[in-house]
Amino acid sequence: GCSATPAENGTPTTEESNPTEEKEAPEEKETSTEEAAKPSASDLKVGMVTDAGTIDDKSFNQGTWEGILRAGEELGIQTNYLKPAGQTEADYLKEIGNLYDTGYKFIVTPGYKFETAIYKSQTKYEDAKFVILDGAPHSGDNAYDVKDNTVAIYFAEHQSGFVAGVATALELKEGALGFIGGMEIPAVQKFNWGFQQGVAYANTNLGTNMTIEESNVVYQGSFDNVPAGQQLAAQMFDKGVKAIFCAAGGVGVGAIKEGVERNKQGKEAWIIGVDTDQYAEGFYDADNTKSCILTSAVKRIDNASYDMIQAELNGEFPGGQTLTFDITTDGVGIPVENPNLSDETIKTVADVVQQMKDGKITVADNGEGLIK
Amino acid sequence: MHRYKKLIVSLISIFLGLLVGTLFMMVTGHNPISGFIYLVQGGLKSVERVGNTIATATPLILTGLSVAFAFRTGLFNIGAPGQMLFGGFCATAIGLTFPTLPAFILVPIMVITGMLGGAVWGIVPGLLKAKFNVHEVVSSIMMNWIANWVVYYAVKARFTGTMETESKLLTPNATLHANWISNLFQGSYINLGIFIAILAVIIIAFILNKTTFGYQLKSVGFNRYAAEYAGISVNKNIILSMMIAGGLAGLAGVVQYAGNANCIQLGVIPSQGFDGIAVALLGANTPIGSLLAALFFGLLYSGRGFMTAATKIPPEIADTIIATIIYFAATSVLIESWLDRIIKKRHEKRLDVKTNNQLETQKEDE
Amino acid sequence: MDYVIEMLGIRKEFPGIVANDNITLQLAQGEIHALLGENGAGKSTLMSMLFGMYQPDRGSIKLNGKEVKITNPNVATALGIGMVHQHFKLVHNFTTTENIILGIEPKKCGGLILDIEKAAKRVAQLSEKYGLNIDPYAKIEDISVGMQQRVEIMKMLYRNADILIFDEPTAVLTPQEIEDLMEIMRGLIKEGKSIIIITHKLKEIKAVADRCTVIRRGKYIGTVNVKETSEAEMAKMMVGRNVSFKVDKVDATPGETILKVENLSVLNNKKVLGLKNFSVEVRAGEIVGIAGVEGNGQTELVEAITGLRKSESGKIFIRKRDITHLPIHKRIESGIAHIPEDRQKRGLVLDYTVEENMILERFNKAPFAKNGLLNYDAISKYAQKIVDAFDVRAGQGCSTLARSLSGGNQQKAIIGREIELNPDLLIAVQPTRGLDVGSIEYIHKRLIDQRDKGKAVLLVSLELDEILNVSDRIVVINNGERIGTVDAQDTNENEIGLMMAGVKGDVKHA
Amino acid sequence: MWETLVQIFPYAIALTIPLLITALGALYCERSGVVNIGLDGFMIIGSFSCALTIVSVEKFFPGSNLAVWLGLLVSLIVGGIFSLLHAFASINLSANQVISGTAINMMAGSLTLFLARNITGSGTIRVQGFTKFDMPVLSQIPIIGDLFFKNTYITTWVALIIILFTCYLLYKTRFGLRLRSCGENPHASDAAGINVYKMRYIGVIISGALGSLGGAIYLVTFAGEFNGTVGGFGFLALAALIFGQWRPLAILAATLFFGTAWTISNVSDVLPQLQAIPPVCLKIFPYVMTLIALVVFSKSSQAPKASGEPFSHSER
Ligand SMILES: Nc1ncnc2c1ncn2[C@@H]1O[C@H](COP(=O)(O)OP(=O)(O)OP(=O)(O)O)[C@@H](O)[C@H]1O
Ligand SMILES: Nc1ncnc2c1ncn2[C@@H]1O[C@H](COP(=O)(O)OP(=O)(O)OP(=O)(O)O)[C@@H](O)[C@H]1O
Ligand SMILES: [Mg+2]
Ligand SMILES: [Mg+2]
Repeated sequence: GCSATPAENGTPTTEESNPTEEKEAPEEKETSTEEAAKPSASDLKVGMVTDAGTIDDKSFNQGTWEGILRAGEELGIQTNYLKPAGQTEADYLKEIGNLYDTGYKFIVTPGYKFETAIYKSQTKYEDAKFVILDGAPHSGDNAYDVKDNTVAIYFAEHQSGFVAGVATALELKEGALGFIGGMEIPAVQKFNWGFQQGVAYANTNLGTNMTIEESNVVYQGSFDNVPAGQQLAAQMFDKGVKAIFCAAGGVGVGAIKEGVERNKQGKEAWIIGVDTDQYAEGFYDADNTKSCILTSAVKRIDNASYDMIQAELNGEFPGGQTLTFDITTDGVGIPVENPNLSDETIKTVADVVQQMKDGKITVADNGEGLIK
Repeated sequence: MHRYKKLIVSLISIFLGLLVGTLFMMVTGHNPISGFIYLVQGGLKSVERVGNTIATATPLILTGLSVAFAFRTGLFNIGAPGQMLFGGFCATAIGLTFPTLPAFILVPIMVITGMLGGAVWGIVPGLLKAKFNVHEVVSSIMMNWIANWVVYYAVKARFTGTMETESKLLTPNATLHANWISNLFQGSYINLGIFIAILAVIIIAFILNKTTFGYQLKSVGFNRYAAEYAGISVNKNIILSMMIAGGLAGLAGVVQYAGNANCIQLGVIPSQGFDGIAVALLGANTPIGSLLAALFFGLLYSGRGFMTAATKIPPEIADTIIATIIYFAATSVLIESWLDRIIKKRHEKRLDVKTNNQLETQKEDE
Repeated sequence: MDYVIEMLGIRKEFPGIVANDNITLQLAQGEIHALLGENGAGKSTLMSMLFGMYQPDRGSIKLNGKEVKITNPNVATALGIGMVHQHFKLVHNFTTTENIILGIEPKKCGGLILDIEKAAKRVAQLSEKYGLNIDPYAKIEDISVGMQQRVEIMKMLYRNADILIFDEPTAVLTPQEIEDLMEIMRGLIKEGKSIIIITHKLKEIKAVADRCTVIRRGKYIGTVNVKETSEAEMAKMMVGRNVSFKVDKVDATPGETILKVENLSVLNNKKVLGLKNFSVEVRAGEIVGIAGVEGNGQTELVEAITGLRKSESGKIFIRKRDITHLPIHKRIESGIAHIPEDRQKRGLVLDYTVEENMILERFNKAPFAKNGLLNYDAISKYAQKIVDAFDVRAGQGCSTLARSLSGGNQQKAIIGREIELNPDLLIAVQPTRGLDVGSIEYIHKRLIDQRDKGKAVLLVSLELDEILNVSDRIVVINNGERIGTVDAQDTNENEIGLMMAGVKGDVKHA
Repeated sequence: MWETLVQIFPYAIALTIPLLITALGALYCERSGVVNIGLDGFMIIGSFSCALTIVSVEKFFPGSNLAVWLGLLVSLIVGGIFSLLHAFASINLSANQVISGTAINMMAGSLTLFLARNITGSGTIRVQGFTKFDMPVLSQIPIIGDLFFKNTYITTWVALIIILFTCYLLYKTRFGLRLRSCGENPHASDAAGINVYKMRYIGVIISGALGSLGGAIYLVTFAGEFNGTVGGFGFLALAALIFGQWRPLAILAATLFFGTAWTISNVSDVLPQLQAIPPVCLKIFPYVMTLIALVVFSKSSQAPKASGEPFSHSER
């Protein structure tokens, strides 16, 4: 259920605030050797190891996988994924090893949980390429060290949340909003913080009047407790909340379900989706035309994995770098199509996005002065 | 004779389980032969993989031992996951609180606290069973969830590190890692935990077969009324048994979280706890049996990823095989009776001779 | 004469034993036919086949001359055959009516709802007609054993059975209740029914039966007319040799008091007083028998003394030492040994070998244990000694699983173990239940040896003969109360029977 | 607080229903003398078969709930069939019923995922389930209406029918009498010419079917997607059975209690009234209460006497 629009432009910028200043010299050496050993599409085998969730979590893992699949179709490479038994470094290393030993030498791993595993792997399997999303390799001491066969990719979730927040505020003008997060992990938190800043921005600059109560911002504590998601959403709606921003995997599923049911009953209940465009998850009429998903705070994980594979095939694998997919490269934001947003909302949002790209609006990626 | 019979039963169960696995592979259009070949290769192909297989098996040995031990006292310890989690948490907590202590002091303390933590979690169902005759299955299931949330909030409150879903990472001196052994296995993550497991197997086997304590426990397990009649305190033994079972599961937690891993994940109930049931069953509830069964499952678990990578057979096939094996182990009655018939045939003759003699002596009476 | 039932050449095997081997039994219309045999002879098995619970391996069953296949109890019921089982088949928390109609429930509202009322009415009528006085709405767990048996009888009558089978109906009754039962039987005969009664009590056969078929160790011995046959003759047929009914023993020479029970009160499983301030003394060198009908407080008494059950009030002394609140193992150390009522539930760990069972109470004492470790050599030596001394027959000797021992051998093993404890007080509960005469004589001898060694013995048994033959003094218990004490020499069945029924006997020679 | 309760209660009931139906199934099973701790497995099977049915047939019934109803029906049947595994093990082979149940749990979890991946290519199956509605007239009744008749799922009323029917079946019919006798004293039933094996098979099959239905309802009411688990509801149902002392109405009370406790602990984060209580207490509340309940009721346990005991025709 993800309306994948092809990436506008694949090459993202290198973030300035990069913890590791990348070394130019090896960069060249790397790329030159790359040219030499430029793999042809057919013999590149791209493998993925899933994070906690399943491959079809309608969110993080799925996004990554869809990017790889798209690459598989459009660029004609072999793809495969493995689901580790547990979530320990050992489990991850084991599956990475399994991929490597079966010839998958381009390995994509979504989630900061892979940081230490990739740290070990990038030295252990020097002839393999690694892409880690939402994190960067380190040995457990947070001293990041991205080797030349590895790319670390971050997303500016806060910007994504910000845009979604602005859009929501503009569309609903006034009323209460809520946030349901899964576990209190950086990505989820940044969505939350960005969303709040976006709403605040709209209130001060765009004349909306949305409120977010402390008790309506919760981290449920898991990504899989579906009933809890529904019940939390129900409580918020009953307390007069108009729209809930869900960055919570399976918990969000429950919330969306509640949104759908309320709309079927003719009540107003909006959900703001996350990661991918979740519009299709929220259909509540027979012929799938109306959805309770107001919009989604998207982060184009699929583009990330796709672009890296493409780069590899072009011999431009940006090894050793730490990239950030942000608003400037449309790595984050809201979906291109938003049937539930009025045209002027879309117009205003587009304008805000432009200002963000121009650096006129900056969004903080920390929770200072914000709720939770 | 009995041992021997049990062994055959287990082997037949395994065979049937693999058979069912084969069927599923074929039905879903995969080639079972290559499937199994890759499965085994994945577990044993290289020295490193052998090491990983052993490491995977290590916590299973201990949870299996835990379940088996309780079983010998007539208790079904389905609470191993909770005990493992809580024990592992206690050990990790120590490790994170005193990171500066030298390993040779810190690690033993962690091992002991882990064991105690598990024991504490195991005692509760034991007490409820002994004092109120609450079925240990239900109570230990509740204890599993309680453990999950208690650990969740305890870690969040005191031990969160950079990753919000995990505790702080243990420093190397606070883990069972040892370079010499992982180098021995070409960088496998195998660790000293395996020695703890083997030691536990030996000790438990010794307790069960050679000591008066084991005699008591088994008496209670086989026939609590006879035990009571003979002056053996049933309640005391039930509690002790659950405590030890919990302790073993706690050790599993130590080798898992401070050996195979170096931190605790939030909101994850360790699957090794449940697999312990399977291990114990397949191991006929004997320590040695648990050891072997654990190694077998370890092979399946560490091999399946390789299989999936090479053949795209969904990894769930491994769990399906295991579950099927358990079912057949549970219904071993069928296999046993079949074996009995064979054994009987062999004994028939001798029996006949005996009975004839008895009849003669009676005739003389008359 | 014409037979309603003919069982011809019946054979039935069970794993490890031939329970019935070519047995013939012919039941004439309107007669009471006794089936006589020792425990384990195969009586119940034979009747179970007539009632369709087992299928014969060989042989045929004829009803009124034509052959029938009785594949299950329903068929038997349809054929008018009913059976009161040795162990009652009643659901404890159902009412009498529910138990009676189970399997043939009447329905109302087009078969949608049970018609209990209708059934209850019918039960009331029948119980009126045959004088069973059954309360249709009483719960089984609340009524007496005698009443439960009458419910079992009512089951048959309710199903209009004409051929009634009673499997050891008297084992659980007082002599008076037995009298009533026989009255009921005679009444039934008048109503045109025919009866088979299983028993190994010759007196009863003499009292009611017309003819008697004897089987021994699963083999058919013969059928005799009761009038023309003496008890001794029947006994010889049953056992295969002359049996001495009296156990020969010298007079007791009681010494100091070993066991002293003072005003003991104990709750039974229903949490009401099963034993009411009961007192008894057992002195060194005497055997005291506790006579009473099953479920009148014997179990509570024994379990209170051995510590399996806690006592509400009163005191228990062993040699003046108060053991009322000691844990079980302390009591064992203080010199109590106990041959339990249920050998398989309490007496043995069936999954242990014989030798492991032989040290059940002493596993942690030297020489069997040294600082926590078991010493298997010592254990097998000890076990071997017992097995030889008490001639326990087991397949692979001491390393046989207790489970695969025959009932009798299991019992012998237990008795050996307990006597080897060399206790000051030996409590023997139903020591010979389910044993052949040989074993019975042997065990009685052992009890008396124990007495003659100057030890105290407390014998609890439902078999009056056993009580009368073995004990020196007899304490009669009824409904948890001590009715009286009599001297074994100068009393008789009737006196004790009356007392067992609760009639206070004179305590002159106590 | 009151309006919070009014708001929570319908969701508590929604949570209760799958528990209730599953526990009722287990009731039949244990009353017939077979212990069934495979409930969780049966629920998973149900949620899987229901989900699969819905996604494969919903295109034929656009804009109606028929697909969902069909899913429930299928889950009922599949669960019944799957339960034969447990029946065969525990009735014919007199295997250890607890272990057999455990095997069922393990098998259900892995097998359904395996099949889901092979059939749909995905380990999770999202479905459109039922929607809540307000009972036309009844919901207008002052207090009762708010609590019971607002925001109810149709399945709630199905469940109530099932429980009423269960009471009637167990205590008023020939079948009930026979079933209960098999759980109390199978030898008595045997002697009365009742086929104990058959009755126990029926018991287990009903339990499998209802457990499976429970899982399906879990899916179509609040879960919304199959993902290989039912959040341990099967085990809660087992606890509820014991908590409810093997009596239908008591079980209703027990499950309702669990449902409410769970809901409260779920929504505690957004209830200002509960902010004072440390979250961990709220989260473990249902489980601790279960333990306490088990202790309280252990004294007066009404467990069927022969439950868990293999019955063999030949033994006396
Ligand atoms: N179901 C069974 N399985 C195995 N052996 C059995 C079974 N039923 C009876 N037996 C054996 O068959 C023999 C005959 O048993 P049965 O109950 O018929 O004897 P009985 O004459 O009724 O003895 P009692 O007087 O103690 O009732 C005994 O050795 C008994 O152990
Ligand atoms: N559960 C069992 N398992 C194996 N063998 C058994 C079992 N029960 C009985 N047997 C065998 O069947 C034979 C008959 O057993 P049973 O207890 O009926 O003996 P019995 O006829 O009652 O003799 P006794 O008079 O000694 O009790 C025994 O020799 C025993 O070896
Ligand atoms: Mg016998
Ligand atoms: Mg008999």
